[in-house]
Amino acid sequence: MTTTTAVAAVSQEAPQERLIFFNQALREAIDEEMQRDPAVFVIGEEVGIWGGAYKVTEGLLEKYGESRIIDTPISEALIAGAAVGASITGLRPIAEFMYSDFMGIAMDQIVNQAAKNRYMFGGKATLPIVYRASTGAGIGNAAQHTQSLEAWFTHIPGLKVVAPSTPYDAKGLLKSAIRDNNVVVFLEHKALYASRGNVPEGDYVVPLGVSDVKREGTHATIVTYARQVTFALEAAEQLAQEGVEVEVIDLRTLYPMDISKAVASVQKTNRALVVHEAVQFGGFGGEIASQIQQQAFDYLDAPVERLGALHSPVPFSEPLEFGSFPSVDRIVDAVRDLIVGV
Amino acid sequence: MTTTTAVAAVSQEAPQERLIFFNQALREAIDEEMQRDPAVFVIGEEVGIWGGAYKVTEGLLEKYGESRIIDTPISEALIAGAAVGASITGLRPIAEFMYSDFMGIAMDQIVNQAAKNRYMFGGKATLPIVYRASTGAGIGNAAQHTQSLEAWFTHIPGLKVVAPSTPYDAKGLLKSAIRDNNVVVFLEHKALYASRGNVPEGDYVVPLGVSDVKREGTHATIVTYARQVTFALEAAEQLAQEGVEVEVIDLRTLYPMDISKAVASVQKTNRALVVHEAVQFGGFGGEIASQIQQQAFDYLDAPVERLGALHSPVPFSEPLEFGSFPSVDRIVDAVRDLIVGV
Amino acid sequence: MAENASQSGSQNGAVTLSRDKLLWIYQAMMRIRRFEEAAEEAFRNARMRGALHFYIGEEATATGICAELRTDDYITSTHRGHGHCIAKGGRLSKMMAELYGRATGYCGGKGGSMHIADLDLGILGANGIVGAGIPIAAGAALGAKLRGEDRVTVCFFGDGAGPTGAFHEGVNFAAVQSLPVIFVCENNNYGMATTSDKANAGPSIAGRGVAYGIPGVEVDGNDVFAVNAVAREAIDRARSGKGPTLIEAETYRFKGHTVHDMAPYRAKQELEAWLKRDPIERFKRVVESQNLLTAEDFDRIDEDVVREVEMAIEFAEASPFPPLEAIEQGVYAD
Amino acid sequence: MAENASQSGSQNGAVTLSRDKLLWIYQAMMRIRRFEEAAEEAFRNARMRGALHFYIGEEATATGICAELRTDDYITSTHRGHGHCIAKGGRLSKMMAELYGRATGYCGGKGGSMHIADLDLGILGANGIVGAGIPIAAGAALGAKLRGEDRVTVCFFGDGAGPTGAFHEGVNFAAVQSLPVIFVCENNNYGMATTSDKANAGPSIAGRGVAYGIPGVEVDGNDVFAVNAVAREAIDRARSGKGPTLIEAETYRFKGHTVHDMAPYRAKQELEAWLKRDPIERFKRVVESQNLLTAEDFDRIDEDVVREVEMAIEFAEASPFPPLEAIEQGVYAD
Ligand SMILES: Cc1ncc(C[n+]2csc(CCOP(=O)(O)OP(=O)(O)O)c2C)c(N)n1
Ligand SMILES: Cc1ncc(C[n+]2csc(CCOP(=O)(O)OP(=O)(O)O)c2C)c(N)n1
Ligand SMILES: [Mg+2]
Ligand SMILES: [Mg+2]
Repeated sequence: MTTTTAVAAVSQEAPQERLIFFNQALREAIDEEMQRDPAVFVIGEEVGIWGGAYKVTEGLLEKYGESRIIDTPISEALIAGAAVGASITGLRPIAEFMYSDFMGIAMDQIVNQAAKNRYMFGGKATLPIVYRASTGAGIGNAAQHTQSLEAWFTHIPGLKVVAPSTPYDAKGLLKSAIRDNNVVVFLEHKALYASRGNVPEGDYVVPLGVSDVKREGTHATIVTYARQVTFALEAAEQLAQEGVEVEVIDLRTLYPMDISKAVASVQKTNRALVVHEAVQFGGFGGEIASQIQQQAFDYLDAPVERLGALHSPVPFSEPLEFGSFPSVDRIVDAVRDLIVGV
Repeated sequence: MTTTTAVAAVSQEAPQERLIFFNQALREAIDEEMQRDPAVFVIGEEVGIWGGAYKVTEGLLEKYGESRIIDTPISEALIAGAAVGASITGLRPIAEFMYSDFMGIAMDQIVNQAAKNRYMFGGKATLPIVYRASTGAGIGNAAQHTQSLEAWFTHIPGLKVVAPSTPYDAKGLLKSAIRDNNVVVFLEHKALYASRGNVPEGDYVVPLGVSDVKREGTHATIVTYARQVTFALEAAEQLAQEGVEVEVIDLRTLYPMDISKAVASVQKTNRALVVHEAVQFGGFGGEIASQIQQQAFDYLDAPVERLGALHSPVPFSEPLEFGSFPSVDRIVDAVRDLIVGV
Repeated sequence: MAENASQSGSQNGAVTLSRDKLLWIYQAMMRIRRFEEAAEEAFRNARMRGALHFYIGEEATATGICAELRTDDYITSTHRGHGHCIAKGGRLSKMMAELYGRATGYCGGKGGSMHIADLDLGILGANGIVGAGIPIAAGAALGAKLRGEDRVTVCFFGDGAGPTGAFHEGVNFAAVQSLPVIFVCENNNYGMATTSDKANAGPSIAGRGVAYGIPGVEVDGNDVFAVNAVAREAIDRARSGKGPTLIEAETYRFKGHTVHDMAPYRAKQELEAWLKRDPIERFKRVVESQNLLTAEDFDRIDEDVVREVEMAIEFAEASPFPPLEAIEQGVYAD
Repeated sequence: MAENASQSGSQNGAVTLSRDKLLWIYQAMMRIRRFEEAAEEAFRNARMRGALHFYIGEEATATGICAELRTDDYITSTHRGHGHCIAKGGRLSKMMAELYGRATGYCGGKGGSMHIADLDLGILGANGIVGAGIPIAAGAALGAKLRGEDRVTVCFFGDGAGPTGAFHEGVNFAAVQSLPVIFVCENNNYGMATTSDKANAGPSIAGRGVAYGIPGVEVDGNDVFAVNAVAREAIDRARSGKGPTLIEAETYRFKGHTVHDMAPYRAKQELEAWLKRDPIERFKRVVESQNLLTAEDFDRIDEDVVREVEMAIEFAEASPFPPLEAIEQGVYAD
């Protein structure tokens, strides 16, 4: 598993092994950036004493006080809109939505205000906002707390969209997002919060808009992001035992999207499978697959295949929930089909 | 220009020529369905005396009174949610959003409530709602009144999505939508309201989920919907003068999507261009293109190309606005490139 | 400003409810309590999963209100919805099976605790989105009005929903249209860790009635008689076409926000003070002191309820999970 | 309930504003009027396009308030935003060029009438979404508070925004956090054809202040002195850290909702009655009767304004459209 591009931004010394949780990595990013820049502050529901629904902001209230860790009422449109007003006047809000599902309440502020103000005002306003939200299924939260709605955001000019898969990327990408002078929608898969990975202490960034080869391979390319990266890597591991070597590309940033590594990979493997947890129909995979077939048409030995969730809201019942979105097994099967298929 | 599938549902006699406007056609659909079924009612902002922002409901207040033509305050979440409550208890609301851009305020109610209630409640609830909204650019309304956001809705299981291109289809599809027992998002391009077409008097339906070959051709296939159908047909007319015969497929319904005619067409023409007014990146075109390359892979002589709006909010200034989304000229160029390209 | 109805209950006066209604009230409150205790145990024993929000401690509110509703009246409920559902007549077995994610549950296992609905009983659904039930309730009430029916809709929501845009849009519209809906804010003093006064500006939620030109009534939500009296008036008002009422019932959740929450953010003494106001104990004290129900009545109901809850657990555990084919079923109607 | 401030204006008392401020007020009101008259003419002559919402008739509100603001104070505006922008110091030439969609406009032609902003003047933007400026204003005020600055934010919105969820979420939060923001509802009696009372439940919008625990003040929005007095108090309050005020200014748009609307839904007599309350005429009557400004003062300003507006039109018409390359520029910052 390589993180070549990310390493570029880090010191060249051999990194010390330091395993921390994904949510700790995010907390470090916020903490370090708040220390670095007094304009950075956190606003959201239960980000204070509670420490955020997934404990990302735990302990920050004690450190930074109520003026920089702002608990709001349950008012998602307010959260999004207050970030607009605060950012356009010079601050750098990190606004947390407990669940990305709740962003439905805030879509006007995110899409019609935050994303468009700069442009509508002739390119003069600067809105350095990070909208963080937990996403995804897998812990029995049912249909209103489990969606993967990245496709809503990737479609909106003026937004950047980030979806990390590892604690290392999470910290580095969040720092980039906080320093970015644009509106960044930062999507954190809730099943990843408790995953652990090696994360350097102190400052480093993973640049936005740079995808990452998480595993090299020659027979097929999986293009994916967020939690499905971990599933794809497990699937690749299994397939390797059958002699099938899969290359796994982690997009990391969905907008701006760096499709170059995926295209280069497909030029080598001639086969591509696009995987995401979101519902397949109308999902972001359509953009990825379309770009790959467009840019690597002459190299493809089979159509670009997509694997996403079935066409339903996320069901509560455990077997149904796990049956609804791509699993390691289903990825393995899809790769086998892709290779045999043509 | 054929409307084969639609005709199936109409009487077999030669239709009388009756040219009416697109918004009149919609009004007839609502009027006839309200007469047919007392459970049908209209709710929205300024749907009464004002007659709806684009006069679709003009005259209906006089006919049906305030109990069935309900003017609401400016409360889009309420409009969407009231439709949920009214439909789940047995009524058939037609809820109007003046501009689909405002649906950002109502996304929670549309997506988390309307679309999911039936499923979450175990398939028992029935929510026969039509959410109508004007969409699209072209009349100087600027970035917050001109978006094409169909991609948000096509991605949500539980919703059906319709986007007519002609007055005939508008009336027939809206009647189908009103009679459908599901939540239908019905998107009306505002530049079409004043377009005219032949529309039969009285009852007929155009079924949801059936695409339509709007022009036959042999050299390339354009797959599109809504206003861009008219542009594609103009482009096809121009190209015909160069001897290039383009087949134009109008999807009409985006979910459920009938891709069969597009695939059959590409099997004949070997080249496909997907066109929509929405921003290209992350747009619904990704789904269409992905399905075509998947289902017609062996027939393609060139990658499936997409043409959508540039990556920006819709600008106000006339030349910029018209430069931002696909025009007849740009479609013509894209078809030429597609044919020469490979 | 807001009328204070905490005196209209029983403490200072004789209870005038029928024996049947008293038995019903006690049974409903005990059902809620025991149902949730059993669910908690099942959860702690890893026999179910997901997010559970317990209504324990707040039983008097749903019970006092639903005691005045007809089967064909509607309610909308919340993430903390077990109590509303049970008080409106929900079947414990189907509820428990739903919490277990089984095919026999109210939602065939697809909804879980936060999405229980029983349209035949007028339960239009629990809701995972805070505040979202308010516009829906307005819509249900609008529907009843359009059809000329005299059904009413009761909309339950928490103090945490007070600041939502959905609250304002829903209540304003209901007031403008004079809809037959009763808005019941269960002010249990907390959102998650956020206290109600840090979330809601102004002196009270009931006090907002003035802004909408509708009655706003505060009531002791742990006094089932007080709640019942306030409910009766509001329901009569709605049923007779006089429009909505906004009720604020002050109460307290004895448990944490979810089954995962040990509520470290609140003072032990605060909880203890509220435990002394346990709505079930208070009910018992009143009816016993007025010789309306006896220890035998309580014992019989207690036993019934225990058995019913045991059977619900057995039913749930004996039920199959839904088959994988179910995943894409029930998304669309024909 | 809501304090009524319509008596705190000038009618019954001597105007105490300085001559400079009076000249400024007259000039601002005339600028708004003439700017829009010229824009309407240009529109009717098909020299511009889009949606224009005229502020004519409502000049006293923006003017009376902005007269008390510093350049570094913020305002958020609405679809009917020309008046706010001009009163806060917006340059007519850049505004007009924007209406014409030219490269020299405030937004380089990308925004048009509904999206004019001048961040250097604290104009945080007109807004095409009714109510959306309210959370944004709360955010700007929050920012000022966090930075320890004494800037205030004035949030303009119409009566039509009263029912929006954004209103409630924004005002509630501002009240909870005691933010330095002044909410100014311009109640011109109409949304589009919908009258304010059909949209807003309750006796008044100012009356909602009680619900949020903040002052709610009604004022005659066509009396610039009354507006000014109310504004001064609210701004002082905000600037000194005492939190928000909700002002409701009653006024009337002399024109239709947009340039396309002939307002068939309102009675002729209604318009005529309001025309008699023309804020500019009223201002003139007061200052003339108190010998504060003279006919010469008015004439000089009238001429200046006419010339300024002519120059704005000339500037706009002489300006180029933005190049097509501009379409994808300015979406993202570096
Ligand atoms: C719109 C929305 N925002 C946030 C949440 C997360 N959340 C779930 S319950 C809750 C607190 C709700 O408090 P209250 O309404 O008082 O109900 P209670 O839990 O006290 O019964 C929060 C913040 C949510 N479910 N929906
Ligand atoms: C959220 C939203 N809903 C609907 C509209 C359409 N619309 C534009 S202005 C308007 C009426 C606004 O009335 P008011 O707030 O009183 O402002 P006024 O036009 O009277 O100044 C409406 C309904 C909108 N722009 N935004
Ligand atoms: Mg609560
Ligand atoms: Mg108005």
